[in-house]
Amino acid sequence: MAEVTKRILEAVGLNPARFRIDWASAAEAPRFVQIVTDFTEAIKKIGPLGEPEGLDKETLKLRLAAARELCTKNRFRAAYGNLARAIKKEGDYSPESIARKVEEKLVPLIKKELLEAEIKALLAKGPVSIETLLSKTGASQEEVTAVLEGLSKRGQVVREGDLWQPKTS
Amino acid sequence: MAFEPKILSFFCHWCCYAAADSAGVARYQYPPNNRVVRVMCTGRIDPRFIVEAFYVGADGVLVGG
Amino acid sequence: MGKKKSGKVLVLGGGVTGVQTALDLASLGYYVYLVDKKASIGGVMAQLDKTFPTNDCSL
Amino acid sequence: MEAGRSPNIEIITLAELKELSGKPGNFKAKLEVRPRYVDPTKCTACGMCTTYCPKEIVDEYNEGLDFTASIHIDYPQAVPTVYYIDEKSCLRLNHESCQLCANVCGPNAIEFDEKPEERELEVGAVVLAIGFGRVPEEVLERYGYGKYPDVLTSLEIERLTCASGPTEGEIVRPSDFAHPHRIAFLQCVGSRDETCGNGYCSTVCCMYAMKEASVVKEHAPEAEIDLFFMDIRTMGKGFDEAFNRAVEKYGFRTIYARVPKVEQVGRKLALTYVTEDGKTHRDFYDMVVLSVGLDAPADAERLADLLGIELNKFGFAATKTAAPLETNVPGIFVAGAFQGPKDIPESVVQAHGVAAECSELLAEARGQDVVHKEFPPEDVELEREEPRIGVFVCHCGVNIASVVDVEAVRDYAAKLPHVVLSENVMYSCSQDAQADLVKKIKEYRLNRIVIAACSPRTHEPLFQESLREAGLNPALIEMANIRDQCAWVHAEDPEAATKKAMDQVRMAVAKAARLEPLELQKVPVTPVALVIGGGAAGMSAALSVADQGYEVHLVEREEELGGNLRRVTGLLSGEDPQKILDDLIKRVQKHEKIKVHTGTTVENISGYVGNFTSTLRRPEGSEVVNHGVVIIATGGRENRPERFGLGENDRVLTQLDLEDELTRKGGRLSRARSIVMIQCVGSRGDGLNYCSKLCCQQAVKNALRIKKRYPKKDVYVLFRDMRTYGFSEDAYREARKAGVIFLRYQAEEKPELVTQGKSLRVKVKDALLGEELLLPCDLLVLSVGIAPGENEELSKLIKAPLTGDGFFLEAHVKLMPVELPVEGVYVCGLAHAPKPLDETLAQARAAAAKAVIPMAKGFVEVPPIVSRVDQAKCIGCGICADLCPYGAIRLVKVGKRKKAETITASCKGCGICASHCPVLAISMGGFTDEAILAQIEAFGEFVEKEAAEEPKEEAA
Repeated sequence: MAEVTKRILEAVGLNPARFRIDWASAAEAPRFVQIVTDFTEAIKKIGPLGEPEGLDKETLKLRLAAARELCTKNRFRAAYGNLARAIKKEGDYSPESIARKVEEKLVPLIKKELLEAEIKALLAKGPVSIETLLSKTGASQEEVTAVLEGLSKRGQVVREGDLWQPKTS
Repeated sequence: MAFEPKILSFFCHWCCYAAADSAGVARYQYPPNNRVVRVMCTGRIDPRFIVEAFYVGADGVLVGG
Repeated sequence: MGKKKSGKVLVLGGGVTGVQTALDLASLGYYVYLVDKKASIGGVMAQLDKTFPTNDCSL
Repeated sequence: MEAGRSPNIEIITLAELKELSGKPGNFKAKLEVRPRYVDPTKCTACGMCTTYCPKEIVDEYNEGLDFTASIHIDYPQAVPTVYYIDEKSCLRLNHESCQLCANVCGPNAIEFDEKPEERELEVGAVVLAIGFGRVPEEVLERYGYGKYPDVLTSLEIERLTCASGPTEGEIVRPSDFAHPHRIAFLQCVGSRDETCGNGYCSTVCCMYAMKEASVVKEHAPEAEIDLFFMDIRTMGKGFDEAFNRAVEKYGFRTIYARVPKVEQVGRKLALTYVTEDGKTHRDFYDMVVLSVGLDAPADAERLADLLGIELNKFGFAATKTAAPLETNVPGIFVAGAFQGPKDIPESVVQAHGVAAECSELLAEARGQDVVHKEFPPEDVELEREEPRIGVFVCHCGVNIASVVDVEAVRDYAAKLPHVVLSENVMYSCSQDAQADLVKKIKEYRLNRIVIAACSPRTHEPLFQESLREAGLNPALIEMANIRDQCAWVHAEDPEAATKKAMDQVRMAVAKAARLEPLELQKVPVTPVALVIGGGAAGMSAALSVADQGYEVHLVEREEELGGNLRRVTGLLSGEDPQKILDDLIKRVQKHEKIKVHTGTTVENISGYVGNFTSTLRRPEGSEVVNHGVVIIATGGRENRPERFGLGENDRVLTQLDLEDELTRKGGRLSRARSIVMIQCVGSRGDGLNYCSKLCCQQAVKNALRIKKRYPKKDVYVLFRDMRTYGFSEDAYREARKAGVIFLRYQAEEKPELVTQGKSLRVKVKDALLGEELLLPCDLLVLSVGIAPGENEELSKLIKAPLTGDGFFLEAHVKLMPVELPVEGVYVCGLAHAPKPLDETLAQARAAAAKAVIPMAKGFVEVPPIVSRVDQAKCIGCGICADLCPYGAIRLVKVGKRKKAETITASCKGCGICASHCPVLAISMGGFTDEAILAQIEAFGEFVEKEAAEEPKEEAA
């Protein structure tokens, strides 16, 4: 869960250190205090949400909205659940192997879905050129093109000249 | 004015939430920036909760098991 | 054959010990008379401000 | 005070036992009940009578520091919450005048004509829990009490530091109401003092003095506090640690000196005392607090005559080490301070233990005389309505209100969506507040409740019961923890704490609006106990459970029963420990309800309270047993640190080794002329962090045994603090009289072993002479303390935490001393903490009482926090079933498709299934996605609010 969440934050463009998971047992009040204090300090150093990451409010909101949607999608959830199941079955909980599996099975999906959602949101505001999409999303030409083609195959967007826009029925 | 981060914490009822209670009982002091959601276990935490927390503006999210 | 035993217990003293005894006995399936000389139960513990080291309220 | 709520506890106040006849199982008790002059069924505790009563009397509840009226109530949360008239002072009762109270009493509850009444009760057993008495004033007068107003007792300080006390928590000198700058605490007032007849140690004063000093310091940070000790006796579990922390945090000065008297010099109090280096000091203080000991209860002698029970020479109930809760009269038991001075956790242990004693005696009559509590049916219609939320913001006295602006939180909550009522409560957990909650629910038709107070971990069940009484489903409550996780931890920043409290309340309200009624699940309990550990603790616990009528599997790792007690050869009381042990073993072995498994280990424990399944492993094979509860009595082990050549030099022994020597004729002991004992070797910060509680008693016991056998031999005991608490102080005194030489050493100047040719010497710095002594030492005996046993594996097996020192952590150090945080698992003996035999035996019974409770009930109620699968949504992928750590989800065929289904009784509510369900088909009781998301959303407003307050951030 932690690994996946961190990768989602990365995909959004946020510093994954904004999310931390730690443990303290019921008997470990001092340790608990340490955890909370350290984490608060760490976030203070990182700074307000989005600011040090260079994300403007609008983009941030847009991408987080996309991430939110991603988290409820069956495709993502099934992949996530299956991964957790596989890890449990193999019994290999080493951080490296979990990270590797997440990288392999989930990250491409996360990236693609997020990009698609963001592009859709951008298009929803009116026709946009590929260049604008590239600069707004920070993704590569290939990635953006792949998403656009996918969307157009499913008949959700159309191209008019240099501009893309959602297909109105 | 110094930046006071807004942190959302998810604490496990049996572990961190209990530790947080004991910290209170012992009168330890810590920064007041976090707000707590109690869950029965960290297993309950769905990535969407974390994303949602950032969506509504959290500067940081702490999960305590 | 002796007489059947009573399922009731008399607890003298309504301080923390008496009260806890009464609660346990009630949970164990007995009826309890909790008797105190004073007008209310609680004993000295009710007079304590806080308990140490946990400083919980004593009631 | 839950006792007021149980239908099976009848509280009879203002009553005295006058006569007892009959035999165990069938006693007849006669009580005399004095009149209260107020009808409890009518009194609403409105307090009008007190306001009008013209007769002022000294308020005894406030230790005479305040006044109250002749008709009054001791404190607002008193149980029963009914006023009463003080017969001695009431004008009407004494002079036939007045009766203002009767005139103003709305419900006409005043009954001047009430007469004393006699009641006859039939009971099967009697428990004497009459507590302790007060040290006579003439003893206190020696310290200027009564003569100098600024000499106070410890109980008076309790009332002064209390926020609802006479000064509302302000520390002032009674003489001039000035704030005291220098305060002295004098220990051992009325304790360890044969001149007043109290030769024993009161056990609790060192710890409570430290508590009071800490509270005083919190109320008056500028105060300088000195504490005068004979010895610092903080031997309870975790006490040393707490004590040292307090000393460090508050900068207290601890002085080893007994202050003989107090004088008034001008406006100051002068203390003249001699420290251990022989120097005389004179210091001036603004206030002196007498740490008054616990005396035998006033009623003890009368009851002893009446019941024929024996008292010890100090007037406490006489008991044996082997049976600490039994008087000499069968069927009459004793618990608490009447059995000997003790603190709250020990009292609670004895309370549990004595309940087990009664339950053993009356096992056949269990359930026969009880009444069952009925709750009104749920108001389903009300529950279905739009949320009508009631918010109750608790002051918790000053615990919350001194930091958090609770009125502001209340007003803030009132404006939140769905909130129809928002109120403050002084103590929301008090009985009257609970009754008020029920009333308010009905009056305002509330169908969701938010309590902003302490932790749901400790208090939610209490509020849930009130909800049930009001006809609401117990799941319809949410607590905002504004005490443990707010007021207490942000005490230095009240503004931020208030903001946090508001946010937590808003989040709680948001969640409350999405709470749904949940059905309470009842799961049957297997009436069998598994006791792990066959030492004194485990065998006693097993016997108690079996005598209470339930089957026991007693598992011992070794081939033989007995544990550590096998190595103990004498007791201070003169009883023979081996006989005690033999009795236990014989009774265990022939008890038809106990199955003994020696040479056996517990390999696996699965399940939950009421339904555990364990694998018992023996070399020749394993056996699976089902049981409802677990008692952990795995003991501890002798700590054997490699100090002073222990293990290499055959003239160096531990106290347990010495116990063995003491049974031999000849040998090392008989040849030795000078025996040196060193206390705290490897303990109290030197290896083990804690005090093992029993070593001082053991050293004194063995020193006495040596002196008895060989009066000519020299015995030295080198100690840091002699912790011969309770009645063992007697033995300490006896040992000194017998010529045993006790020398205190400092933690930073430990004794050393010096070899001179063939002979051994112990080098130690003597405080009085200020120089180093070389003691001849033919035999060196080390008090090594008790290390935890192999608890870690078991702790993982049953998922119960250990303390930092490696012992099992109880659910609550004061009020739940034998329960573990895992339900259905209990602990006793050395597995819990080091302690002497009598305390172990009492605790074993205590664990047995607690363990029998679920079996006696026959079922446990499973909190409805379990998962539920929406089978319409479920796609049967089985991820949840594979991930569940408790095997609590299975796939079943519904029609042609596979669907997931929760096994409610196994579900612990962790929610891993819900968070990994691809189609969001699983919801968790009380923790639904909707509820958590609502909390997060409500958290978001905190962000927005802050942002609005800081336009700068908005711009960024």
